[in-house]
Amino acid sequence: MTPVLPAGIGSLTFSLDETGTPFLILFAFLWTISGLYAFATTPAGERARLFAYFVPSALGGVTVALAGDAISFYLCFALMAIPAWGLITHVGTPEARRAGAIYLTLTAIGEAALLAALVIMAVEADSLALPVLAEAIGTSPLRDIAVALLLASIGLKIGTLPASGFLPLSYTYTPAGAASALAGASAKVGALAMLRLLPAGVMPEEWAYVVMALGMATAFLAAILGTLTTTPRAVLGYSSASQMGLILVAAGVSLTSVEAAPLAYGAIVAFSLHHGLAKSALVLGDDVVSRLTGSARTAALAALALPVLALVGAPLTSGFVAKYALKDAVHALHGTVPEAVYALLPWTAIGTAALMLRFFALTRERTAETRVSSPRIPIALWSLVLAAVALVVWIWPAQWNVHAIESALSPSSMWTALWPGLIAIAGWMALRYAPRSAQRLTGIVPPGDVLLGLAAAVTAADRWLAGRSRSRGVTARDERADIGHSLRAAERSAVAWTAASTLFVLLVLLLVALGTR
Amino acid sequence: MNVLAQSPGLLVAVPLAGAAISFVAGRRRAPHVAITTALVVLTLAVALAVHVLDGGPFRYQVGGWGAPLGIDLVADGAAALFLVLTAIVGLVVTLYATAYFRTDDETAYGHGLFWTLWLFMWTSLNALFLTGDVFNVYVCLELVGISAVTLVTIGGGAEALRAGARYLFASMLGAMTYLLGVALLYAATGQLDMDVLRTTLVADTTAATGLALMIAALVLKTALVPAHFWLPAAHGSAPSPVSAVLSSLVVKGSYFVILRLMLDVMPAGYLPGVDIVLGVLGSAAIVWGSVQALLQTRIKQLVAYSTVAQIGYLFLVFPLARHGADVLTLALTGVLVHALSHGLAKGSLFLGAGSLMTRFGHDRIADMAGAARSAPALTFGVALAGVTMMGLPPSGGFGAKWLLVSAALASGEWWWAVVLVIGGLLAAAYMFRLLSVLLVDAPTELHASKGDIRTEWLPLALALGAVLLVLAIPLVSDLAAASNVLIHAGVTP
Amino acid sequence: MSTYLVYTAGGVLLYALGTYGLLARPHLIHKVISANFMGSGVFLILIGLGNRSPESGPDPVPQAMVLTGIVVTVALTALGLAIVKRYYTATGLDNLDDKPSAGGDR
Amino acid sequence: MTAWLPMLVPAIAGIATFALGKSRGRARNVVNLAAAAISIALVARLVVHAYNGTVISSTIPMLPGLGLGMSADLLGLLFATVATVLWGVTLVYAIGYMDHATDRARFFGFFALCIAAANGVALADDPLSLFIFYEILSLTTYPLVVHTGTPEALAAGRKYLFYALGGGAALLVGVAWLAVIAGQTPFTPGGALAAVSDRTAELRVIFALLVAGFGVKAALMPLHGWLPGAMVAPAPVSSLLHAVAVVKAGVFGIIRLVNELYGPELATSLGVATPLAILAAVSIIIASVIALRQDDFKRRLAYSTIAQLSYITLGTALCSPLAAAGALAHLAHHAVMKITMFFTAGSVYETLHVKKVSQMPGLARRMPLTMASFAVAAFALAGIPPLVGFASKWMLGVGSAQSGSVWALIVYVSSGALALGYMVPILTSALREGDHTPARGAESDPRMLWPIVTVGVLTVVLGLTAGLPGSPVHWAMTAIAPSFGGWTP
Repeated sequence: MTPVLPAGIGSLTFSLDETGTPFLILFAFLWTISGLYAFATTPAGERARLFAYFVPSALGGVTVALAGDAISFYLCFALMAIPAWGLITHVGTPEARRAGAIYLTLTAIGEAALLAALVIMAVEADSLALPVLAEAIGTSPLRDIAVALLLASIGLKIGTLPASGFLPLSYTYTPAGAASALAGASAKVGALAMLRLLPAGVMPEEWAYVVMALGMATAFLAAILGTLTTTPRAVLGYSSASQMGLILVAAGVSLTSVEAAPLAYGAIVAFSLHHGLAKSALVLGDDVVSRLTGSARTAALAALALPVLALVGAPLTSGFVAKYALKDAVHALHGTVPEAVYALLPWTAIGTAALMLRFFALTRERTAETRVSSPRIPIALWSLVLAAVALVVWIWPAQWNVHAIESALSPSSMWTALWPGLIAIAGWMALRYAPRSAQRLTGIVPPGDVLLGLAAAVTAADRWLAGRSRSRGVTARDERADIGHSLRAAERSAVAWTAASTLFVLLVLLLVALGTR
Repeated sequence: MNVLAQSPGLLVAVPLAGAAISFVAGRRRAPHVAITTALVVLTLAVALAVHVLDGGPFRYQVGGWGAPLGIDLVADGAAALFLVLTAIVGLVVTLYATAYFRTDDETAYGHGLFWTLWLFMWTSLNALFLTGDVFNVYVCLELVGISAVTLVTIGGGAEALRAGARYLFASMLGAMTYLLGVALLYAATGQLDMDVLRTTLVADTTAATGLALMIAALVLKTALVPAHFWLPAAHGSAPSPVSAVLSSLVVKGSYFVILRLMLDVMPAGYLPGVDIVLGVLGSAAIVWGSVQALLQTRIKQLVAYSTVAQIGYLFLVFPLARHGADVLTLALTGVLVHALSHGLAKGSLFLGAGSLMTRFGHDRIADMAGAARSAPALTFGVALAGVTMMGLPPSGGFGAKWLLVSAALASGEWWWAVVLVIGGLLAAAYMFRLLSVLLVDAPTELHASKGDIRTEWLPLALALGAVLLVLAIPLVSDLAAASNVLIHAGVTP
Repeated sequence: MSTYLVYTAGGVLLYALGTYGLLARPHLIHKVISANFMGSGVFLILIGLGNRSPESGPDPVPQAMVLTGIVVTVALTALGLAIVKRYYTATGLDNLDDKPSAGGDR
Repeated sequence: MTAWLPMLVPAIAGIATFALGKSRGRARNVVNLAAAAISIALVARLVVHAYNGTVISSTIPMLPGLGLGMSADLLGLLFATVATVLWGVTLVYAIGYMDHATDRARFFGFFALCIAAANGVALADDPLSLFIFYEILSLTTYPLVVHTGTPEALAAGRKYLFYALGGGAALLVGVAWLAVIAGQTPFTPGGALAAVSDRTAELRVIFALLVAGFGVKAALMPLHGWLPGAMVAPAPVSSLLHAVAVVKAGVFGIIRLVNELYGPELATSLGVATPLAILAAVSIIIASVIALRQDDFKRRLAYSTIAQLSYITLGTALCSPLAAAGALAHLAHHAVMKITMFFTAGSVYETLHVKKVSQMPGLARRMPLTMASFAVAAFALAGIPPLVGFASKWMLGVGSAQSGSVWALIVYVSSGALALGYMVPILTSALREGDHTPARGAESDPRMLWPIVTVGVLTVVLGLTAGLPGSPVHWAMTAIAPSFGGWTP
């Protein structure tokens, strides 16, 4: 049999390689912590239901880093993404259901695109092994369509425009523990897919430029949408989308240049680790804060500053290192677009900073909820994540951060890291004294933005269609009755004696006339 | 072998004798006479078929006189098929009638005459299938007509009398038209014997007019649209065994004469365009009859209109016959199979309809729900008959449809195939309109006690015959090859 | 020859008359008798045929046909009258069109 | 004679069931189960022969110049195996399901006759024989569709007949036409019409007629209208007939038509394959979208069936070896998946009277094994590896890409996405807390439960063993290979 055929269980290969290792560690850590957190904070009666979805999702989410061939990669990808629907709809409110429906739709489309891409790549490579796939597609006539499908799939996973509402929708209604896993780990599978599947340095420059431009646009626009949205969780979702936009910029770099690809890959890994941990810490932190009162609450709010600073990219945080790596990668490209992107990159930090300010403000405003369970275990788990955020930058592979850490201490980079934050704070202050109409702008974006409108349009179209087909059925029945009536009348007059026998005489004459022609 | 050679004469003489004996035997013994007669006739018909299969067509001179003053009988494969069909349906109807016309039912007017009239009609039908002379056709047709009209009115209701009167006048109109045709034909040719006519017929206006009149008259007797006006009322209001015989056999008698005149007696293209007209009218009959059947609310009216439709198929052979020996063979075999399968199935349907009406005490289709529960064999019989009506495999109807469709396609005139297909679908529509009611679950066991094993199983037996006919198609094919039509067309050496 | 034509013309006339009566007259007895007209028309033609070629003597076949035809027609007429009578007894109608019966004035 | 037995044994069982009548239920069950066991053994024997290269066949004369023929080749045996094995499973289920129903003799009698007809379709050696059994299948199914006798069932039955007989009519003309121009044409891998391949115009029309005929049962849009309505039949009927025998007879006809009557080469050169593929692709997408809208459980499954059947049609119409093999494998795979789902639908209805997806909350807790089996089948249907549905979908996808029809690949994966869209809500609805929760773990009648679990397990096992010799995947490739002369998988 040809190697591209699935041989059932025999075709699934799992192995740990250099690319997979950091992701495996990240995923395993986040899914474990999030799972424990969810277990601790979910009422006993609901646990079974939540974990019916959480366990398969976690299983897929962790093993995806080990997947060594197209089919197992697809399996893990799907295993993680599909059950997550149950996590999103867990609370069962109409908003959550709608969010779940949109999530499932987009996930399904993403899965489909991924599968199509994998099939094409497998056919072209005549193999199922992941490294072979990415290499073979580069020289194939179907390269463009395969890469487009891959980018579509990845783009949906990481909330690229116009699906920027995807991530906020997935976090907003999800229970905190599960949301932490989704925020920290789920979207990073998209990053892993970039490393595993996108061919390096074979695409025309235009492709890279479009991808980079899309990434930058997402980074900025998601930040704007995020500052205008309503809940802390939604803000975090848009922040993720914004950050993932930056990862997409790196992916764009890797597509076109063989030289810059290693740098871009480094940036992608760095961003994944940094953002995964920080975002998970923020989601959990938000939940912990809502469980506390008094001084404990203040302390927790203060501790939240750590992941916030990391996301903004403050020196000596993981965010700083990740951004540094990204800049390096973009810098390796030459041309108008890369240079423009390079120039704009620091400005994205303003958006991040604004988002974080908004998040902080919303979290602080949240009223404490009375929970039965003691917050001791959640706090402990959260602390573990915080620790990871603080330490990660010191323990990850040296070649990525030596540079960054050295340069972090220079005044110029200090300044580079600080000015966007300052601008954001200044803007925030300015807004406090802005006219009420401007202030009211905050809160106008529901989590999900255009996706909600799209969903509403689909529902309306569906109703309209259903109504139309119903009314059609009624008229058809009437017409049938009329036809039957007139046919019966026609036969009645055809068999009346005089008419019928005259008809017969006419038939006689016809036959005679024909016969004697 | 000698006895076999006598079978044509016996096929007329035996039922005639039976009719006479049943008349004098009295009401109680008449059924036994009829059953015995039916068994003998069936044996004779089979014997004749075997004889034809062995030695090909043969002539039989009644009383040894010979034509033109004597009466000659002609036995060929096609005639043998119709005779066997008549004998099978006749036997089953006779058995059914013993249950239907109860001897203890003293109130029923004319029931005592049924046996005599029926055997007399059988005699005339057998004679009609065997006669080789166009004037004797007239006599036989009228004898069939007189007994048929009388049988229709035997129940004595106003509706039956009215239908009988219409039937009678239609019959008279046809008879006179036919007789005029014979007169003109004789005036032109001086011949009445079909075999002689076949070899001597030349282009001549008077002869052509005569033949056209004869065909038209036979069309009326066969109830081809638009001359079907008398059929639904007559077949619908007659007692069910009578309806069965009328629908499955009597119309085939006049049709068989058309078949012989058109395809055997007249040389190709003798009445130009008439074959097409017959095909078109056949198509119209298929569509119109089926549509009307679909609109009927009473069961026997539905079955009667189904006959109007099914007759149409028989006429498709004429336009197809112009396309060479291969197509003719397919088409002729097709219509013969169709005549057989329709005869069996329609017999089954009318008998079944009669049983249903007895059980329910009325003939409204809409109120016949629950039949499947209380009379499963009966319903199954109706369903099987329906299958063959629709031409679905595996059934005789399917074989007929297949052969005719093949003939149409092989001739290049594919539109006849379209008509056949539409006819099958319409048949499905009206049959399932009936079946879907019978299959409905309704708590009606009211009249179950009126069920007699004969009235339940005999329709099923006929329907089974119609279905199993598909296995006998090779045999029918052989008999068709032994028909004068194909022999004279040079198909069979 | 001319005798033959006269017979034929008369026969056709009778036949046409009968056809009209059978088709158009509503009263049932009218119809029965009209049918007899038609029959007589045909018999007239057949009788004429018997003498078509006087030199070879009369042709017996048409005569046999006419005799047989008369027998058949008589039987049909008898049956027709019987049915019409029973129909009238059962329904009080003398036509097939559901018109009220004309009663005894015909 | 051996080739006739898989058809004859169920037929005899059916007639015996009628003969036994209403009251002798135990005897009826024994007869039917024994017949199923015997049929399975017979088919297995034929499979062994066919794998060793001996194709047993036999023909009896019927119409002038044409015979009724049966031939036990690998292609047909795959369908026969599916039908026969699942008949056995369904019998057990049906005995449980119909425990309190009326008219059981009629039900089981026609049920067996349907299987006989399906086996006839599977092993028919030529278009005429195939057509005959195809029509018998239409007829024997009707009483099952209207079994309940409700107005709704009768309306559905009417619709079913209208479509089935209409399709049959097209088929009749097509088959007759073919016989007129080519005589008896036994199915031959790679095509049986080489002698008349120059009559292109006629062959195109005949192809269209045959597709119209098979398309009805294959529920190819726009000929699918009967299928959702026919779901009013009792669940075992829906399960076996509308997931296995009837609809598969349609797609099987298309497989025979493309691969063994016209042959992929002729079908491509006549230009008839691509329109068929497009029709199938449109059906896949539209049916899947409609399935999303259905709240009625069985209707949702019905529309899913329509889409999945067109998978098979599309794969066949691509005229590429791997896609064709995938299509054939999917015929078996889909049967296993869909029967699990219909069993579930029947079980939850019979046990709890749940008909709609929106009434399902609590079911997962109430009937955990049933719903777990359903979940496995649902994910298999959506094409999640390593379940059974993925194997054939992957083959179909790879076949599409190999033949250069990336669009077909996109259709397949989109439909997979849509399948997720209509399957996952069922699962989450069942997993929600709801009305049925209190009676925890009260499963249905064991005669219904264990068949469900069996076929559920089968969806996993067949998926895991897809690479082994004798699996449907392997079998399908072996059976299809001769049609693409020289192709070795």
